[in-house]
Amino acid sequence: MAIETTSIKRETLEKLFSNWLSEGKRILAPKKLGDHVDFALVGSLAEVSLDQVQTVQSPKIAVFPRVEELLAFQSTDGNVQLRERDLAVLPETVIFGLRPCDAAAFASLKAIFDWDTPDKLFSARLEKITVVGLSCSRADEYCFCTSVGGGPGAAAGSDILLTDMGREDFLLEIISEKGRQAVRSVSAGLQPDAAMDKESRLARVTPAFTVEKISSVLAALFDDASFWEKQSLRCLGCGACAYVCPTCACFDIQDEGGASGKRLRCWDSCGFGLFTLHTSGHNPRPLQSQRWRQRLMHKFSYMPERQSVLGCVGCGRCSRACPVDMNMVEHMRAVAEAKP
Amino acid sequence: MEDLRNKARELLAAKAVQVVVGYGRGTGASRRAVFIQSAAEAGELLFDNACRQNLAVYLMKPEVRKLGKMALVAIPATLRTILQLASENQIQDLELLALVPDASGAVTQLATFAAIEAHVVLQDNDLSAAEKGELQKYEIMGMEQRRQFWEEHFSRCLKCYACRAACPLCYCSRCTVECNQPQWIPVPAHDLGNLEWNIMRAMHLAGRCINCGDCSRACPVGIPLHLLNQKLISEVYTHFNSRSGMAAKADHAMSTFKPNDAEDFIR
Amino acid sequence: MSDFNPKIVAFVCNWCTYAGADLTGTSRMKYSPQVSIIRFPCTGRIDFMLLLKAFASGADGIIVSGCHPNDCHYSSGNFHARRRWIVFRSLLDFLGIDVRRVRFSWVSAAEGAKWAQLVNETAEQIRLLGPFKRYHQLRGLGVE
Amino acid sequence: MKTGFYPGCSMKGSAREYSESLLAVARELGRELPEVPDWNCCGATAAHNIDTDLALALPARILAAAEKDGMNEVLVPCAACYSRLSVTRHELLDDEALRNKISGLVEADYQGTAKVVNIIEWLASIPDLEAWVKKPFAHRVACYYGCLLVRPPGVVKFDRPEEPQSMDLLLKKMGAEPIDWAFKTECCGAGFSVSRTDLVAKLSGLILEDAVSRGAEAVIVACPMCHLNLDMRRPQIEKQVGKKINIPVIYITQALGLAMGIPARKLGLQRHKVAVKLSPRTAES
Amino acid sequence: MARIGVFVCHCGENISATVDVKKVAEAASRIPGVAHSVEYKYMCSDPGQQMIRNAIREKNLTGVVVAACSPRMHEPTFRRACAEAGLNPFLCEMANIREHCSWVHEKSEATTHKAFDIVRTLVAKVKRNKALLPIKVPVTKTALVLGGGIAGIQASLDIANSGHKVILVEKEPSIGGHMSQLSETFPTLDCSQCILTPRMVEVAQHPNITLHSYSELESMDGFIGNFKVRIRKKARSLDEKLCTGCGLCVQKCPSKKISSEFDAGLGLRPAIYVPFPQAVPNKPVIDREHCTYYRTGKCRLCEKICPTQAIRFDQEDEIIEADIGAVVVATGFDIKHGDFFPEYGYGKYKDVIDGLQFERLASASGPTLGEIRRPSDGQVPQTVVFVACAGSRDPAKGIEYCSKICCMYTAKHAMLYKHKVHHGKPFVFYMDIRAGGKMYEEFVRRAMEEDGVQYIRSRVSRIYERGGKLVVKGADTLLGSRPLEIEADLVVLATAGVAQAGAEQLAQRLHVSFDAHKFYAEAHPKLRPVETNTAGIFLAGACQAPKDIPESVAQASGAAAKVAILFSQSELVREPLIAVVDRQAPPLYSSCVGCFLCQPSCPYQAIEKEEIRDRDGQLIKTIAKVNPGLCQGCGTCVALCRTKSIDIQGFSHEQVYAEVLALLNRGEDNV
Repeated sequence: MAIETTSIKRETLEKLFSNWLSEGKRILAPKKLGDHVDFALVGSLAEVSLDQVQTVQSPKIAVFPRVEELLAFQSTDGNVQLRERDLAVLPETVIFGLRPCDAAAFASLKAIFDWDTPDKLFSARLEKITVVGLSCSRADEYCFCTSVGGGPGAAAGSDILLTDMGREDFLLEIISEKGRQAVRSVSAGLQPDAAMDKESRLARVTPAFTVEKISSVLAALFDDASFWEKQSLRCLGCGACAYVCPTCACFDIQDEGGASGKRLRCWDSCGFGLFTLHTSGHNPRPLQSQRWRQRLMHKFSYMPERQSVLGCVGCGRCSRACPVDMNMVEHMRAVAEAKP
Repeated sequence: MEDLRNKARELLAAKAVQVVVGYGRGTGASRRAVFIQSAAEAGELLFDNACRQNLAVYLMKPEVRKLGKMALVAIPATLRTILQLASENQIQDLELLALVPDASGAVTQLATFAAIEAHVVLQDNDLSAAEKGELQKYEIMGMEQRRQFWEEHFSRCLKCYACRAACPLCYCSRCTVECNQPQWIPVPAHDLGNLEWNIMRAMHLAGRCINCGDCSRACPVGIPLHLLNQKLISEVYTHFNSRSGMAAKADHAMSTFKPNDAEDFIR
Repeated sequence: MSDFNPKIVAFVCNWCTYAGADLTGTSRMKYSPQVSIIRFPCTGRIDFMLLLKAFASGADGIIVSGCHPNDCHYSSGNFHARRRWIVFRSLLDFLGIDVRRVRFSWVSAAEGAKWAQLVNETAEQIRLLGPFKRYHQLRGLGVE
Repeated sequence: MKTGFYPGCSMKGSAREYSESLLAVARELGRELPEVPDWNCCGATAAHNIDTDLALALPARILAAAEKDGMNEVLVPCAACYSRLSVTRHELLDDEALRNKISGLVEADYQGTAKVVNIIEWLASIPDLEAWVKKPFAHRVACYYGCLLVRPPGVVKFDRPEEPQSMDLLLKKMGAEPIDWAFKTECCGAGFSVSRTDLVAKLSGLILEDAVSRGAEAVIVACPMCHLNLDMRRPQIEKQVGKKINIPVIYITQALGLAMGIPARKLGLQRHKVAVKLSPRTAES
Repeated sequence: MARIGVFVCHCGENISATVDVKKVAEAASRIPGVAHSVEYKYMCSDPGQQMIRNAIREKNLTGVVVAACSPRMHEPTFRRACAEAGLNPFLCEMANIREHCSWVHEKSEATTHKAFDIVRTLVAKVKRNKALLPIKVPVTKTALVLGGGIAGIQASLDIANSGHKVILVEKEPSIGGHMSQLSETFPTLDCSQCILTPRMVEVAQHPNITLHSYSELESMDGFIGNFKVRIRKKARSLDEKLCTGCGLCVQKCPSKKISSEFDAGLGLRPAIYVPFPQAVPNKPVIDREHCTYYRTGKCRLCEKICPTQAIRFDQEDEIIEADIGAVVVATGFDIKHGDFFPEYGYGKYKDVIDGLQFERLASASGPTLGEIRRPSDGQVPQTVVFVACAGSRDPAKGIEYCSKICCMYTAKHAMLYKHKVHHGKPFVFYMDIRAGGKMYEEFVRRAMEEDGVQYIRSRVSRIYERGGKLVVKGADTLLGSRPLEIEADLVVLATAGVAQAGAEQLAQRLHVSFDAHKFYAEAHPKLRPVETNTAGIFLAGACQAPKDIPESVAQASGAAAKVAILFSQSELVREPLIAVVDRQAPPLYSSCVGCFLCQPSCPYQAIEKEEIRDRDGQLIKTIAKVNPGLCQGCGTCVALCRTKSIDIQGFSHEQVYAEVLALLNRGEDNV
């Protein structure tokens, strides 16, 4: 459908919030928690924090939570009964105020979860989210959406995109049918307003590299061990980058409980040595440099190749979260400049 | 700063060391670890108050160790880490140099554990008054308040193990969380798994932690992990009169005992 | 809370407290049946993680008991254990976990009566504190 | 560091010269010795024969007053008072219930912060005492500790109870030559001074005879009671042993005062029954 | 899949009176992995054991849980039964439902429930038990005996006579120890040397004993059955093979005024000397500190007159290495000199002496040829005061323990004095008389009643000289504490028996522990009095605590018997319930990171360093290794290890973890 551009007053947005809540939807939005801002369930627009560059964690928690139950089991006298998740009871969720980069990330996640056999739980969760994006008026030195095909006002991935125009006015772009449904209760309060200059409100994010260049170099760099060693010398091998990443989709499955219990899916990271450790003790990626390479290759080479989608949206969270300041932009530039 | 750069140049040119691990410019105003392998690169070195990472963590990284003999730009915590690692048989004497810049920019080179010990004795190795004050704030809270405080913090833990990776004393090649026969710590980052992981981390650092604070700084979700370590530092000092990282050969608080250790809680 | 039957796990050393509990039996002294014993060679063997496992698995209270100082069959295992418990206790307390749920004691092979008393006192204490729901519930929290 | 001074009754009466010499020495050393405010009797030998609580309450009141006045230690030159105050502090520090009870009796919150020190400890704490010595007290002396200064060891925790050395060391610093003798800590007869003078004469006689037989020229004491028995009871002693004994008995503060060049009159030496006549000797002799 | 057999015992009615055993057995049969579950009246009876054996064979059981009494009671019984049926005995566990359940609870649902909880817990454990084989350690059948006093001599002879080699190391030039210095021994008053010297000669001549006198242990490594020792043989400055012991050098040596150690300072000896005439070996040694040649570079008289040219001035210490299977420590004690009681004047007055000096005065071979003459002027003392407890039993000024031998030797001294000086007046000042021992009390009585020794119950407050007499002051506490003074000619102090000066250093070399007074610590005060906590090292004599001769000899024989037991087989067989360090395939080789924080926690020094090297000998990593010969299986290291790299067989991580979960019904075995 064509994008429908209107404007909305903050007070109408507040009304919309209470309408969503009364319709039984949860609202997940950036919220100030102590000295940082992260996604949390909110009860009103007042609770939402809109002025941060980014949240610590990504909104993937709505569709791919940190720990989720896949099924429950019960063993009685040797007979095992399984109880699958009731997908119908998964809550409808409005993710409000996420940045365009984050909105774009759902496509990457979907590409992986639905790659071969669609992941029923993931799909059901994805089905039940409505993505209300908010354009970026500020960016920081970690942001690089424009280098990976996105932008501070990009609509891809959002059902609705808001742009704060100041003075309690928001530009509201309805991008999908889901988006239209979401604002139907306040459609009377929406005013078509062509005079609003969205571009002027957007942050400037200068492209730092081109994906084409990266993709072409990466494949050839695979065997350049010294390149990767130098690049990753500082990396300590924690999972912070992967866990705050909106597109990282690796998980581990754990059964908990004895005779009765649950099968849980939880996040995992290719940065961990344990990730590829074989039972035999052999590890095909024994070095941190190989694991760092894997991370970049997966996002910028394997995913475009196999799923036709980049594994990176340029949110910069990995760099912000990194305890040793592994700055993704710098590393990508280094790739682009490498002479394999 | 020039002193430090010159020292690095000198050491690298003379092949006294193969790599100088120090601080350089990071994103924005931040500082990050740099690995200077030639005299020409020495200009990248920086030293100021923003240099806070305990670079001793790289002593235990095989890829860095592989580079050869290391000179480590050291802040007070780094020196104590070196001694603690030595006392845990992880590094040998004369295997590294420590370069200690002072406030004026002058650099002291410490080449032996004995020299580091002599330097460390002169540092203030106690918890600072501010740290003690902060600790006390929690100690005087009610038990239930403390529980809520930690439950809220731990509920955010992602189990990304950045705290472990950043800790120079978490060098085990197989961490307890990686043991699955039995599975001591639940893998998922649910509340139980998070609590058990954090208790275990604190216990395994009891009598060993040198209070660099890198765990807290590494935590992407801002859990004040240093409080747990500082609490045990204070307990170990109070009860056993022991401080970690003071000597290259030392009796470890948790693997020794005194016949008259407190036992008022044993009835 | 009258119908609350606490679950209490006792971690004891083989040489003193296990034998002491045997003596309680041979002396036919009665005590609360809510306590069950797990035998270890020495208190020095008892891993603090096991205490956490017990709580996570539904224990409401824990007893840790071994030889009196200087009586350790292995001469110093109990001393090492004592040190560990000093630190562990203060950590638990700092985390807001009620340390009254873990009772440490020295019970010798001759102290059958002390064992019975220890069990009864602990059971009573745990009964007063009620079920350790806060801890037992942790397993489910944080799972979506 | 604030050091208080508890004189007790004898320092104001029979042993005035002890007090005079102490204060003269302190003045010369530049040490202030303020008296414990509103002090009372230590209870002496009488109180603990009558009532154990009273025996503790009297010294506790003194110590509480000293504490309240901000004194970190109390100098108690009289060995008997020293004993009572030390015993009280020892017993009350060990027993919280008792401390509370006695605090209640004396209506003061006694904490036990002020340390009780005797004259030897106080003098020994003065750095470089030798430097103050102008006229070395170059005599052979018998250091007589008496019974209460070093006993009971568990309470006073000071010097060896049977073979003390601390006073000998101080006298050496003053230039004297302490003799090795066997009566350092023997009983002088003490409180029997009045009731059984005959016993005192016998016991003190043994002490003086041994000192004289080993060539001592003076007996050095740190206790008013000892001084009284050895000095004032000299006629009875001489009658008992059947011979004249001329050896003077001098307080340690007097000996120090002389060594520091303080005039004898300021030290109260004229008050002694046995004239203090010491043949001048050079330090070399 | 595990096939566990559960055997629930009624124990007559001991269990079944309060526990519904049928219900327990029935419930146990439903536990996953349980292949067989029955109950029976008496599992420990022959038919009961037969049931188990049959079930193992018929049902192919992989593990057995006997729910009955305490494992401390019948574990060996049932493990043997399992072994007889071909099941590894370590695959059998006992669920204690009697002492820990049926006997301590009333009959109730809860009691039955608890019994089942216990069974389920042990089933969970036994499923994770591993078949274990006893540990075999080779044994070198040579014993090292440290110290050649009576305890060391006795231990050496007993071990040698049981057919094993002994290396006896004595730090002095001669063996004999304190006993050789004694005059006569209580309570029989036989001459000490007369009974000792034949033993000394036997040691010298025994084909199984190698004696290294004037030697000390330099270092020791290894473990039970496999110690490696280095012995420093100090330079005697003569060739022992050439020396015939003629004694010419001793006679001619010009510097003769050296205080004799053997005579406790009461006699003199030359610079080249044999400590005493019956010394073994009877070869002199040059005291380099006092020898004129070593001091001034001139003399060498002994060298000139030696008929066999045996003197070697340039001789150096020699290090002897040996493989040893067991060690008997018999390094003895020392006596404290007068330090505790300055007021007694020991050291100030020549005639205040200690007990050992009196022994020399009373000894026929002593400096006075057995006549009691006081050191100051050689006069025969007319009055002698003996002071018992001169330092012992005095926590305020001396040591708190009782030195044990003083009451008896003081009585002996007083008696010997009286026998030699008939008109003399012996007084004994004592606290209490401790004369427990065969014929001991009678001996003391004899001293009091037949020999007229006057015993005064009094501490001595002071000893001082007056008019050539020693005034001993005290107060007779049996006579209303009346002060008393005795003018004595000689005072003998029974000073405290204390540990040897170098006891601590030797303990560190041997890795044995010691008590607060530096006496060596036995493994168990009651049941393992001759063993130390270090396997293969045994104690004999007064190095453990003050002892008299018969006790020292008895303990020495005890230690020798322990050594003989160890040497009775070529391999030492031990229960395999010990700690082991993880080993795995490359590239990790082991999860151990080699921090060695476990090392100081081991009471047995069983944790060693193991270097893992590649084929070229390059060091890959250094990890911990548990010496199976030393480990006793306490598991302290296991709980300490952060990487869980040490585990203990029989109480493994998996086993105890499963037990906790099963007990709380959270394991996979719940029903």
